[in-house]
Amino acid sequence: MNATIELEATGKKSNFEILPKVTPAGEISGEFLEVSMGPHHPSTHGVFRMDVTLDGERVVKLKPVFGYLHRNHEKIAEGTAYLASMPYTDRLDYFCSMTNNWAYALAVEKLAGLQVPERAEYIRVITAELTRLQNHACLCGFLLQDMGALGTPLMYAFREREKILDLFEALSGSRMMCNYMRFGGCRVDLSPGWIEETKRVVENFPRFLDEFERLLSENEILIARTQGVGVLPAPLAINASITGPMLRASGVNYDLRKADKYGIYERFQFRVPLGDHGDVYDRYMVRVLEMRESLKILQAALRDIPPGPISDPKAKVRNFRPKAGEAYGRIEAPKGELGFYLISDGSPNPYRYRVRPPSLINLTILEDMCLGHIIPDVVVILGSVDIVLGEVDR
Amino acid sequence: MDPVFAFLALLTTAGAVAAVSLRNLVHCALCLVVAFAGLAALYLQLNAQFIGFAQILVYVGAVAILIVFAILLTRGSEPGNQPILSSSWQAGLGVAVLVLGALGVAVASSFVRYYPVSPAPQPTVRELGEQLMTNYVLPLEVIGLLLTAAMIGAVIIAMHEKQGPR
Amino acid sequence: MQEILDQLFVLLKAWLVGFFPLPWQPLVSILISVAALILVFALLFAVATILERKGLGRIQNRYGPNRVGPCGFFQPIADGLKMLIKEDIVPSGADRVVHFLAPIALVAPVLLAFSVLPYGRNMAPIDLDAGIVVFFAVGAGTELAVFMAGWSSRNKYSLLGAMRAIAQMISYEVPLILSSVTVIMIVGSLRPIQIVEAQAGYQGWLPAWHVFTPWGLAGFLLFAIAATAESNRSPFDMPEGESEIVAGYFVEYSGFKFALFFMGEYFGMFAISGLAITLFLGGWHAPLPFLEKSIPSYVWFFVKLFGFIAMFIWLRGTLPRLRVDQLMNFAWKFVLPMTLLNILAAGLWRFLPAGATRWLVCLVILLGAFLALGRSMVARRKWSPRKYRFAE
Amino acid sequence: MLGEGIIKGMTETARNFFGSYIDSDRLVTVQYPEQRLPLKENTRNFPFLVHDGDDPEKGLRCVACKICEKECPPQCIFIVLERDEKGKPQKHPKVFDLDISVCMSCQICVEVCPFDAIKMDTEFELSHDDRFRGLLLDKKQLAKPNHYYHKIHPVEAAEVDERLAAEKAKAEAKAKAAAAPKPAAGPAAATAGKPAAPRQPVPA
Amino acid sequence: MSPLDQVVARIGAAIPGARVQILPNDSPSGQHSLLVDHEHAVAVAKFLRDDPDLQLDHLANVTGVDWLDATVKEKAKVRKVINGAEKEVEETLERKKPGFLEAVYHLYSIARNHGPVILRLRTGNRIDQVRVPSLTPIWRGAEFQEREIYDLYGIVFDGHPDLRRILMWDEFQDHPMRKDYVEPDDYEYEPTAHDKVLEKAKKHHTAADRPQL
Repeated sequence: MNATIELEATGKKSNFEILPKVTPAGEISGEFLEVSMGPHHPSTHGVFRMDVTLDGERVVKLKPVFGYLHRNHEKIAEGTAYLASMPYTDRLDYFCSMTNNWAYALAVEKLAGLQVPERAEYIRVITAELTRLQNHACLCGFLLQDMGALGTPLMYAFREREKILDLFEALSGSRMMCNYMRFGGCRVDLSPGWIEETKRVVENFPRFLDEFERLLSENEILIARTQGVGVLPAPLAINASITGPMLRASGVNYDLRKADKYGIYERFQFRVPLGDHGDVYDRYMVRVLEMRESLKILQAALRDIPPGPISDPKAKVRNFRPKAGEAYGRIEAPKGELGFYLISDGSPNPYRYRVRPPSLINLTILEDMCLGHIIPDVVVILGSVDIVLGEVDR
Repeated sequence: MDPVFAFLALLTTAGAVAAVSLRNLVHCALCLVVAFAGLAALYLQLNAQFIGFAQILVYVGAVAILIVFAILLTRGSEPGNQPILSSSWQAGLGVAVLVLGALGVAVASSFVRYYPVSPAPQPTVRELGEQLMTNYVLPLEVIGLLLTAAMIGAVIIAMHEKQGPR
Repeated sequence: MQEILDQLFVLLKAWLVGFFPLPWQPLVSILISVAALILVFALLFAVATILERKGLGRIQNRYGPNRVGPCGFFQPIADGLKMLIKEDIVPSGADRVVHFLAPIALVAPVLLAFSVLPYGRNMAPIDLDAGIVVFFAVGAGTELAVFMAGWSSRNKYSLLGAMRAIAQMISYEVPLILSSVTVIMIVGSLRPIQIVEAQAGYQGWLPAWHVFTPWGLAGFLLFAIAATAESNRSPFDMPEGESEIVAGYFVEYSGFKFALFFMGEYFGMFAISGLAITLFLGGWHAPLPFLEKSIPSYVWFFVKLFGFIAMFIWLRGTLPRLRVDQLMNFAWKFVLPMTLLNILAAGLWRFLPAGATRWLVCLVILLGAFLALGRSMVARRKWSPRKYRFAE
Repeated sequence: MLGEGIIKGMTETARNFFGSYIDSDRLVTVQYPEQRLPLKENTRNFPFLVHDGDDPEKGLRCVACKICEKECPPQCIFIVLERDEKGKPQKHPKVFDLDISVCMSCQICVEVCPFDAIKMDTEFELSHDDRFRGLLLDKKQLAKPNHYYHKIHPVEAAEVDERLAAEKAKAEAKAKAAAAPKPAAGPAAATAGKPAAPRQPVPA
Repeated sequence: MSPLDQVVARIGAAIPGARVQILPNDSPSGQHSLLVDHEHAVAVAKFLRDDPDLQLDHLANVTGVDWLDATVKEKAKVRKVINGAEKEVEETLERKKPGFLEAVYHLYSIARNHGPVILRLRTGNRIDQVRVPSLTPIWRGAEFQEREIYDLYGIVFDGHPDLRRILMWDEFQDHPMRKDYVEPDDYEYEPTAHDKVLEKAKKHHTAADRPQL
């Protein structure tokens, strides 16, 4: 009935010229019901709207509408100094402020040619992987919440997240808005005992993962709700710039930690889980498995972290003026490729500051995944994309 | 006349009248439900428990819902613009009066009137069941077959319609 | 003494009725029963809400409400007060009359359903010959109320929710009735009291409840599944479907009307649990012979009822929601065939001689059907846990 | 078999239900107004001004240099320099307002302050019935003594005191050595970027 | 991956007439970019995506940049007649450099794991010649990002399937990310510590709806 649906079902076409994503209403008979899901809807993860056209309860058209939280983060950043944007990056994806900090710091370091001391690199890896743990745990919880599991998995995830946030608070002073990393290092050194505390949390985390998996991974209802739902074929995923666990659930081996080897990731032994079907279940399971791999990285990093300085002595806090030029730096944030593109004209403020928001770009194919499914599936598919509106709208 | 009976009869009739005279189709359906419920209450008043509750189960629980679904699925719930009474309502009324008169005459002249009223039976569910399974087993099965055939027909119609345009 | 304790409420009622002149006595007797029912179940509703919230809290490793009164047990009072003083909002496009009548039409039939259940020895408010039919008949009435609520709100979500709810209730009414037919077949009566009495006595330690027979166990489980769906409880709560269609058919209700819906749902849950207890779990009979006399019969009924409530809470705390079409598939392709086969098994049980053979025959039929149907449901869609590959 | 996963999940929730009564690792809720968690050393909320001695007016370390006002990302600080009758700057803020409804607790003012004059507070119960005036803190409300700073951030405050003392001694020594009439111009700006200098590295 | 000048040469060989120019980048990142002309942009993009050696299948980032009209000061030696004698004099010339809008595409390859190759498309000016070809037909991932550039910078992408505003509301007039964008000053009145905002806001509010201080 629709080119996109056929494509979704077969997934064979690899060449994606412009697809007629919306069938002209004349092709499908019957009366449509137009429902505006959101901006105030329990499962749109914030103020996000989907204008859904339904044939019965089947989706024939879906337009994501967002921008309700738009505050023109990029404009604000272009009007202030480089460092002053750092706390604003916390507010992009407010679940993962540590990785946001890192991505911005990485881009500025590329722009200004700063070196990061080894200890700071280790701290960055540890905080980023902790962020990944809590983000994936909560995402799985939210996904199941959208499926109607009444918050039980979410509460378990939050219980574990609290422990990680406590670590962040001990480290940076704030639980969510960490504002921890600086160009060429980190802001403060680890407080005494932090490593031991983190080791304890990391040791106990598999207990939570086992519990979570026993609770739901084999659950017939979960399997029925997620397997074969929202299939995203690999060629489309690549072509639509999908990144992160979503891309890997479609079977594409592309993890920036392996591909770019930024930071010190090549020192760690870890594997990248890949899905074969690209449906919601794969996206869920890839995240669960990624958490297990992150634990391996954490264990190694906590074991090997060397003493030393935590900041590049060349880096200045005030009057930081990189040479004119531009740089694009990206990291593997929990939600996908988080990139910062900076153009410097030699002044203390960036001339151009751009965030590449993985949440927004991963929404590109929301309609393609939802067509032909019904409303409950739409909710689940949206949940599996893993969006945070702070980042989508910026 | 028994006041309870009077009340129930009034309720049933009022429901029935409202069902044909209201503008909003869904309201009509709901009034029809009132009429069904009144009928069930009349059965109960006659001590026919099983029939009364079966009336509720089947008519209120199933038929009314069916009607409501039919209304919702076939047309909008907005009230139509055409007048409630058709242009030839006088003729219709005349026919109705004639039929009523004929029936009245027929009943009045029938032999039923001359038989003594037999004592009201007190049917238990068991007796009803036994009657259905012995004396009336053939009609029961025939009705069952008829309903099955109707259902299959309905399914076929629905399926055909769905295949058509796609 | 135990006898008196057991019949305490019966005697109390007789004593109260005795104050009135003879022609008034039937009416007074009914009124007392009605008052007692409403009082008891309203109280039970309050207790169930707080238990549910605390139980769910504990399942989710939280405390649950613990601020109002000792351990938070006065929370329902606070909730009730809040509901009462909240603004009652009727959407501007709504059909005001129907919108107003819908919650009443929901609660009234459920209260009627309470009247036919036997709560203890000699403690059935009305002893009707067709009691079970009454129960299902009034249960069918609630569907209409749901439709009224969903349609009159003039909201797309509530209309979707009402359609879902009605489709679900009708679909699961069939297996609900068919799974209770087995008991009616074996007992040979539609009278709830007679059904409970048929489950009196013990075989050794094992009470003669229907649930302890193969067909009874299967019937009980199927009945429980259908009952969960009938009362819109998780995992079959898609009419409410909070994450999908916001709150389903009562999305536009607030204040006390919302409380009535809430109450109606809980009452429905109690009523259907009561019926399950009557049909399969021996009604007010004690689980062990020596407890039969020492603890009053109505206590047993309510203990079982609380067991049911706990089960509902537990399920709600664990399971995600099914999808609408999967729910229908499950009803028509799994539960319905199972109930039909269960009727066959019950018939065989009735006519085969007592002993190991009829156990074996019934078990083989039911287990075989369960495995075959379950596998066919899963296998057709290739649902299974998966293995994942890793890139180094 | 159908239902296996569901039963597994049910046992898991049952385990959590009972576990929440015995396992303190499961029931992690803190009953807030009665129970409080000890605040972490690094905890930060909104800034305050440190003053030495007992007089919050005279002892203020702030010299109204307006660096924090300039660097503050959401621009929530408002400083007016005090001048005497002749209009000569007094190295003292006349007005120091901080709008905590705008402040985002980023700590950048602390990092850029060369005088260790502004630090992060840990007080978080700041709710107020006036959302405009009540959340605009002035100099009086912001000034807090050094021993309060020691109480909330003991390690950091000790370091700061040590550094300040060292600088003071150095400045005095320099002044003495030079014996020049011109005193050393303020504490050295060398410490600018490191309000919380690296602590002892933790043994890995 | 082969160096950028070789890439340019291969593009030139594969697509005759394509004008591709390397724009150097002085920063330590060393990410130089390619300026592509409008007529061949889609063909060049398709070549970059499909060429077996390049396979730039991952469009990481699309963004806009606003370059204002600028005056570039250049020192040049000019022959002039001064006091009757022709002399060579060094003189600063002010040259007007017209502003333009720019769309920047960052390309990476998942298959071959290299990158980035940066493409730039420039508009003629900032006012009326603001059209560039859309690369959404080549990379679906550009869809939302090009919409965002259209929304925030006002570049019109020819061939984009669904070019609407994305972050701002549909009735919004200006393009807020442009450098010369003037913020509206009709903020909701709220007392802050900042006089500038306060003064601006006061103009738009009568005393009646101002909260009493």
